[in-house]
Amino acid sequence: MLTVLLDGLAAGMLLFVLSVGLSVTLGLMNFVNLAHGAFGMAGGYLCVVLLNRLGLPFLACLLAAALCTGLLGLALERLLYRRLYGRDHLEQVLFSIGLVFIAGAAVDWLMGARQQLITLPPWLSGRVELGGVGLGVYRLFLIAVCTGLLLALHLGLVRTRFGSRLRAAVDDAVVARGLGIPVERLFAVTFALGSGLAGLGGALGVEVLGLDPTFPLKYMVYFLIVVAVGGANTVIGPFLAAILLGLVDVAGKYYLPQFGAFGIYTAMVALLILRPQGLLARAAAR
Amino acid sequence: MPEQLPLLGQAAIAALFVLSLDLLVGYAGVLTLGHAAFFGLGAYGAGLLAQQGWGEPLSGLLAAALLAGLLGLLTAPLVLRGGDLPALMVTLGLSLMLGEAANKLPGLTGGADGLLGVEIWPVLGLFRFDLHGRTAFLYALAVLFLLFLLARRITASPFGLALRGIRGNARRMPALGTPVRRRLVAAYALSAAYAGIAGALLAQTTQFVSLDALSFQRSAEGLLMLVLGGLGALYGAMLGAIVFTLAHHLLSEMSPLFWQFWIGLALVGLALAGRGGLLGLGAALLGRRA
Amino acid sequence: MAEPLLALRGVGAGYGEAAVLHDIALEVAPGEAVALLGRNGTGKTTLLTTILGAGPRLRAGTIRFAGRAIERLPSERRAALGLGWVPQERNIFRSLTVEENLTAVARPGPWTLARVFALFPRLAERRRNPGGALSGGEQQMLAMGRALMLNPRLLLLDEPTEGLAPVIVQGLLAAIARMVREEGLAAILVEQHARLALPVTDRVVILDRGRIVHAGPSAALLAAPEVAERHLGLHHAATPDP
Amino acid sequence: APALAQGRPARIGLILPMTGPFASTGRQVEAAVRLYLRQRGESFGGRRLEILLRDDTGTAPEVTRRLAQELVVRDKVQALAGFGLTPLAFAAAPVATEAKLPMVVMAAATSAIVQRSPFILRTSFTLPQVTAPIAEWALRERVQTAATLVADYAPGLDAERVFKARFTGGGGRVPLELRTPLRNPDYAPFLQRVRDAKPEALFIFVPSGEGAAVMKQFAERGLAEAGVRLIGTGDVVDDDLLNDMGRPALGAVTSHHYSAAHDSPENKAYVQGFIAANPGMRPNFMSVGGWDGMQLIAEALQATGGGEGEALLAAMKGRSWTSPRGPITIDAETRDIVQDVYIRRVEERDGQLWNIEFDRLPAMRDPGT
Amino acid sequence: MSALATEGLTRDFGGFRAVADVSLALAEGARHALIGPNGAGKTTLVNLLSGALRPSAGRVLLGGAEITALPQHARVKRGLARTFQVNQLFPDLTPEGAVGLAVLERQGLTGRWWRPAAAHAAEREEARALLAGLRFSAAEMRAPTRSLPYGRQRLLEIALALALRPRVLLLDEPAAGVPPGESRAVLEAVAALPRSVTVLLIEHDMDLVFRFAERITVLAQGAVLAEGPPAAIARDPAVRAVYLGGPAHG
Ligand SMILES: Nc1ncnc2c1ncn2[C@@H]1O[C@H](COP(=O)(O)OP(=O)(O)OP(=O)(O)O)[C@@H](O)[C@H]1O
Ligand SMILES: Nc1ncnc2c1ncn2[C@@H]1O[C@H](COP(=O)(O)OP(=O)(O)OP(=O)(O)O)[C@@H](O)[C@H]1O
Ligand SMILES: [Mg+2]
Ligand SMILES: [Mg+2]
Repeated sequence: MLTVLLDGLAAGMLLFVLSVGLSVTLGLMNFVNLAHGAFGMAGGYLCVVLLNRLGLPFLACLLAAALCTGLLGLALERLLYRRLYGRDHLEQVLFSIGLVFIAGAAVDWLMGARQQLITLPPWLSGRVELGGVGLGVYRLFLIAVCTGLLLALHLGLVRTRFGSRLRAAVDDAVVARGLGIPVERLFAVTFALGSGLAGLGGALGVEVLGLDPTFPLKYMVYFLIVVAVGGANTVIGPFLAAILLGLVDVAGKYYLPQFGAFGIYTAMVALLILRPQGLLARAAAR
Repeated sequence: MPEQLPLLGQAAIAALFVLSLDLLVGYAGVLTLGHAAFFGLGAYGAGLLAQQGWGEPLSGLLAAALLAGLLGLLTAPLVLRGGDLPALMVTLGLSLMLGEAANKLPGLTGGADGLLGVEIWPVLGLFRFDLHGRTAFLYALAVLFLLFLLARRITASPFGLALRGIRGNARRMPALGTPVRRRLVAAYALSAAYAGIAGALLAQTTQFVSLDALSFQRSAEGLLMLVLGGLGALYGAMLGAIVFTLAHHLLSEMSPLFWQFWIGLALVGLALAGRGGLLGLGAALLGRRA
Repeated sequence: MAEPLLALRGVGAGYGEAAVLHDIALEVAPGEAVALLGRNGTGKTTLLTTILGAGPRLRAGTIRFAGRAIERLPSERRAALGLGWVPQERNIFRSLTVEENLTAVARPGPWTLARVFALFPRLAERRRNPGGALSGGEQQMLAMGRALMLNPRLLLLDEPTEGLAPVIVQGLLAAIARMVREEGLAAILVEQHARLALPVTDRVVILDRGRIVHAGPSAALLAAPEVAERHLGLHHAATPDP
Repeated sequence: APALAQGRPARIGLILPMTGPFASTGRQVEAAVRLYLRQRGESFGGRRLEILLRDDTGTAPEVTRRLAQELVVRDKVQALAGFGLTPLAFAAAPVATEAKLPMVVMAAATSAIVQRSPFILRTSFTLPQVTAPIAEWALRERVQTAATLVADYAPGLDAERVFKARFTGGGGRVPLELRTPLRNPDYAPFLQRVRDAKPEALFIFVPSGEGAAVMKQFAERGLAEAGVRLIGTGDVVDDDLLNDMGRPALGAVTSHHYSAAHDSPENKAYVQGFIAANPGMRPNFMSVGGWDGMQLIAEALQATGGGEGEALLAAMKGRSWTSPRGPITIDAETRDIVQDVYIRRVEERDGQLWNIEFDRLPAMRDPGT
Repeated sequence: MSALATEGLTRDFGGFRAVADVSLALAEGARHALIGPNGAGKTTLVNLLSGALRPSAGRVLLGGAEITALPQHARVKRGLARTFQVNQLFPDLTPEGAVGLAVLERQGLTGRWWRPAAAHAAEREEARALLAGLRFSAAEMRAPTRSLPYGRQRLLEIALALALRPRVLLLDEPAAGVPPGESRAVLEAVAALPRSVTVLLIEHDMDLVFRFAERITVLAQGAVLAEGPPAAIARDPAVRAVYLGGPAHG
């Protein structure tokens, strides 16, 4: 019972780490960046190469993955993304799906279509017994990283003047600029942050999810679920959503394995029907 | 060209599917990522009918349309509750659930193996489905053409105008006396029925149905083709479907491993270049020349 | 004479292919308030957004502000130089609370949150309300307060009294007059009601179909209602209330 | 009209998943096909073999069917080959029947495929064929309870059914049967169930590529310490990925028809050639399906002097040869493959992980359903 | 019998009471004005009357029949129309198209699938005539709404409501953003509607209010502060203090 709970928690945390970058770009910047997974994939492959080929320590690989994808995001934002701000959401979909295709093919060409696997350092592998409940060390590590990220983002991004300036820029870019908010710089920094987080999530996810060129498409649905259920303009919402979905998924698989993936889908649909604007949104005025 | 008939037949089916999406997304302004649910339901409906011994194609289409339209009616209230993102995700969730259900009912659907033993009778009792895909192509084309005419008629009607109004400003419409929800439900069911027919066409022309008919990829690809072609003009939908299908085919034949790269490049380029997809781009080019 | 705070020369602007403004020349000195009047659709809003660089395309002419040519600067840089803007449609940031709307754009200077709340007590009462859920008049107050939080040297006010209760209008206009007189703030005030705008401004400019058709002291126009009538149309007399 | 056909190239339409989730299957098969032509020459029975490669993306049956139609109608191929997944093979079967062309299934492994058309032959394997031996091995090892964990799609269900039938038929008990969704596979909760049920062994079938995730969770959950032995079909310990799985894979016992470590001169040459031509890849069980498929086509062409259609098909039936995997036969009756199946254990040799074969069940047929 | 009446109408937003126990009655054919400080709850009240919001408590009666539970569109069908304080227009439609849509809707035709909208010539003609009456030029009628100046858009807002030929018309600050000359003309047109039409006007321009209204209700902090004929309201010290300020109007 407790194990299922902890496993669900860890699954949720992983889901959160993978999706939090998207809740920055989609939830805060209102850009439907379906290429989120492509940045995650970039982070994952970077981590694999640095770890397996160059033998860098795992933590350094994580950091490098986050930094490099952040820079990659910045470059792409300056070159391409910024031309699509304020456009129709569907055009953003067209654009970012195009990027996913390009990224998938490019990675395939560079690294091949096979699964990439990593071997964790000894201090992160194996399991510990906590009061009779066994839990993988890596899962505990995920829980820790995730909690840290959540606090940092909530206090450093959403609840600050940076956050309100960003939301102002998203609400009405023209007026925000007219009132002296440097919208372009704000967006560039935020986008880089979102991509960096994606990269970090991708790198952290390799161990559990594996990695191949279909990664961005394979998990796209999950990223979207978390952000949609969590709601915009917050990271706490997506966090709760991720945890909730993780718990439902794990418990469903444990107790009702014959129902397969129904659990998580049903949970998503039910939550969205009850709270279309996200978990934390006040009930819409009616 | 006759060697390309199977491809063209599938392009016509894709065009019909995207047309159905255009009715919903382009005219009514309801976003969906789960339209494959209706496509797949239509496909399984027509497939099962044939498998159970009734292989008459036209009645199969009708049955598929009714089935899918009914599902549309039933699920519309769930989809129309929130904004864009919830609609996207609820439709997605519902279609995934349907896909999972089909997977879990191998007795009925054949599960992951697909539905076998679909035998379709000749169209109008005259034209057998042949290896060259001629009948399949002409049949799909004729259905597409008729349904296109119907869609054009509907979108030009007061109902179509009301949909444009809802898309333009959904808050104003009730203040004009429009039962917004009822109109949207009707549009949703109509679009669902169209998608069901497209699915049935696929089942009948390939004489096989698999879980892929219900897949997220199909929904997403349909949406992609729609945006590629241009929303809200019906022509754009068909153009997008045909261009995408052909480009996909040509590229993947030339480069079976890396065709996605080129498709991706084209999508990115198009998104950067133009507003309104191929149709908008074409209009802009023509306008500049004129 | 010292250089004016704002100087437009030969400015033409429009949207896409369409030209809206033609050959505008306009100067505003520090501490001067200018009323900008004109019929619907003559380009008042376009003139303000052209100065700010927020929307229309500049087709000709130069704009100098605070001693710099600004026509090539992005609008956030122009704002940073000391332009404060109340957009005609208010454009409150919907997902920000009242207080966040104010602090998000704040720059250091005499105008602080406390002072804005003192000017508009209603805003203080609703400070945690989301901007999108305010009444029309409250949004107007917030737009005004937001512009003041930039601590600008020149205020661009696009119909700032629209939708405000009469007491508030009186208070606001008095406050604008006070700021201009006592704090050396300059302002361009777009108004539908000449009788409201003229008493609190030094000079008046009337636009018609994108051109300046009248410019002069406000007091003079106030005294010559027939001139206003000619440019602004019937029933638009600048006569004060009975 | 063999006389007419003489001299014209013999075209083979090779339909494989080259992109998408099953791309690695396609890559392995294609690599083996190309290797075959490089090592054995390109002309057989007086005709040059030409490969027309098509990508079916691994998911869309109608695409597969259309590609097959086009290859037949437009490109006038002499045989269809490839086919990574069962539903895709099903969708193409009627095309082969109608066109009267041999269809060589090189990868898909559901039993029923060969029954879908009298023109289908298989050079890969069937899941029941490789599943039955591990069930029997487990019984011989005196394992009394075994849980099953299979991916929830046709091959997985095949594996589950056969394992259970054999294992319980031999006196074993299957206290827990788990099916994991094909998408979204987080194996932790399933393995936790297994741990709580404490069987003596866990039988696993998941698509190749997923194996690593299972292995890792198996180790992390401490199932081995809890006394659960990992057994399964060879898909779980795909040779191509085995090295990267690392220590968790050590000791896993599986049954399969091919191991890259198979000890024979044919296989040595094959593995060497394969690795040389495809750096970073190791040939796996999918690849031999491609290799032997080419062998089948080439030999039949040779035997018929460049024949076509039903003649070619007739020459394919009943053919036997020594493959890198060992001796194999294409049964004349069922057109399915008859081959030796090996029991192997993951061991470390020269710093690399291999599936070392230690037991053999000769000439296994598909045990059927 | 009142054309439109409320009983104890109340609406809360979270802990905030925007409309508090308002009972109001508009006589048939009334020219009634609703004034009050910003945030007094006037727009909220209109939202409650028109059905855009549900009340927390209280009832709404139209021509004596209770409509509290009716959805917005059904109230329109019973003859209750409104305009919006913040424009709610169709940016991509032309004024002609938008007003035409309203006319079609009034006649209950927007459920029809078959006959093209363009073939409904009478409706189109009616739309043109209505716009021409509001001094729209032919070119303005055919330009996309988004490209019109704000003042014109305000007029279109009213045109959409007039096209519904309502029995009760709720106008939420129709003159805001329209120059005095034109707004006066518009309100004269509204005042000249047949006496079978009841009008409730919300406006901050006291010139217009005192020219138009025969009766005025003052709302403050969600509750009715005063009600009476214009002259009485203009003299009411409480109203002067919270709302009118300055010298007396009227
Ligand atoms: N975004 C736009 N695109 C195209 N044309 C526009 C746009 N905005 C305004 N215009 C046109 O520019 C002209 C001037 O409009 P502007 O809004 O500046 O007038 P205004 O004097 O502020 O009018 P009002 O008193 O109604 O606010 C009008 O003819 C209008 O149609
Ligand atoms: N959805 C909402 N959530 C929270 N508060 C709201 C909401 N809608 C309105 N309010 C509050 O209710 C009060 C009344 O608003 P309302 O729009 O009715 O005022 P009003 O009388 O029309 O004012 P104005 O003259 O400024 O238009 C305001 O203080 C506003 O902030
Ligand atoms: Mg204006
Ligand atoms: Mg109001």
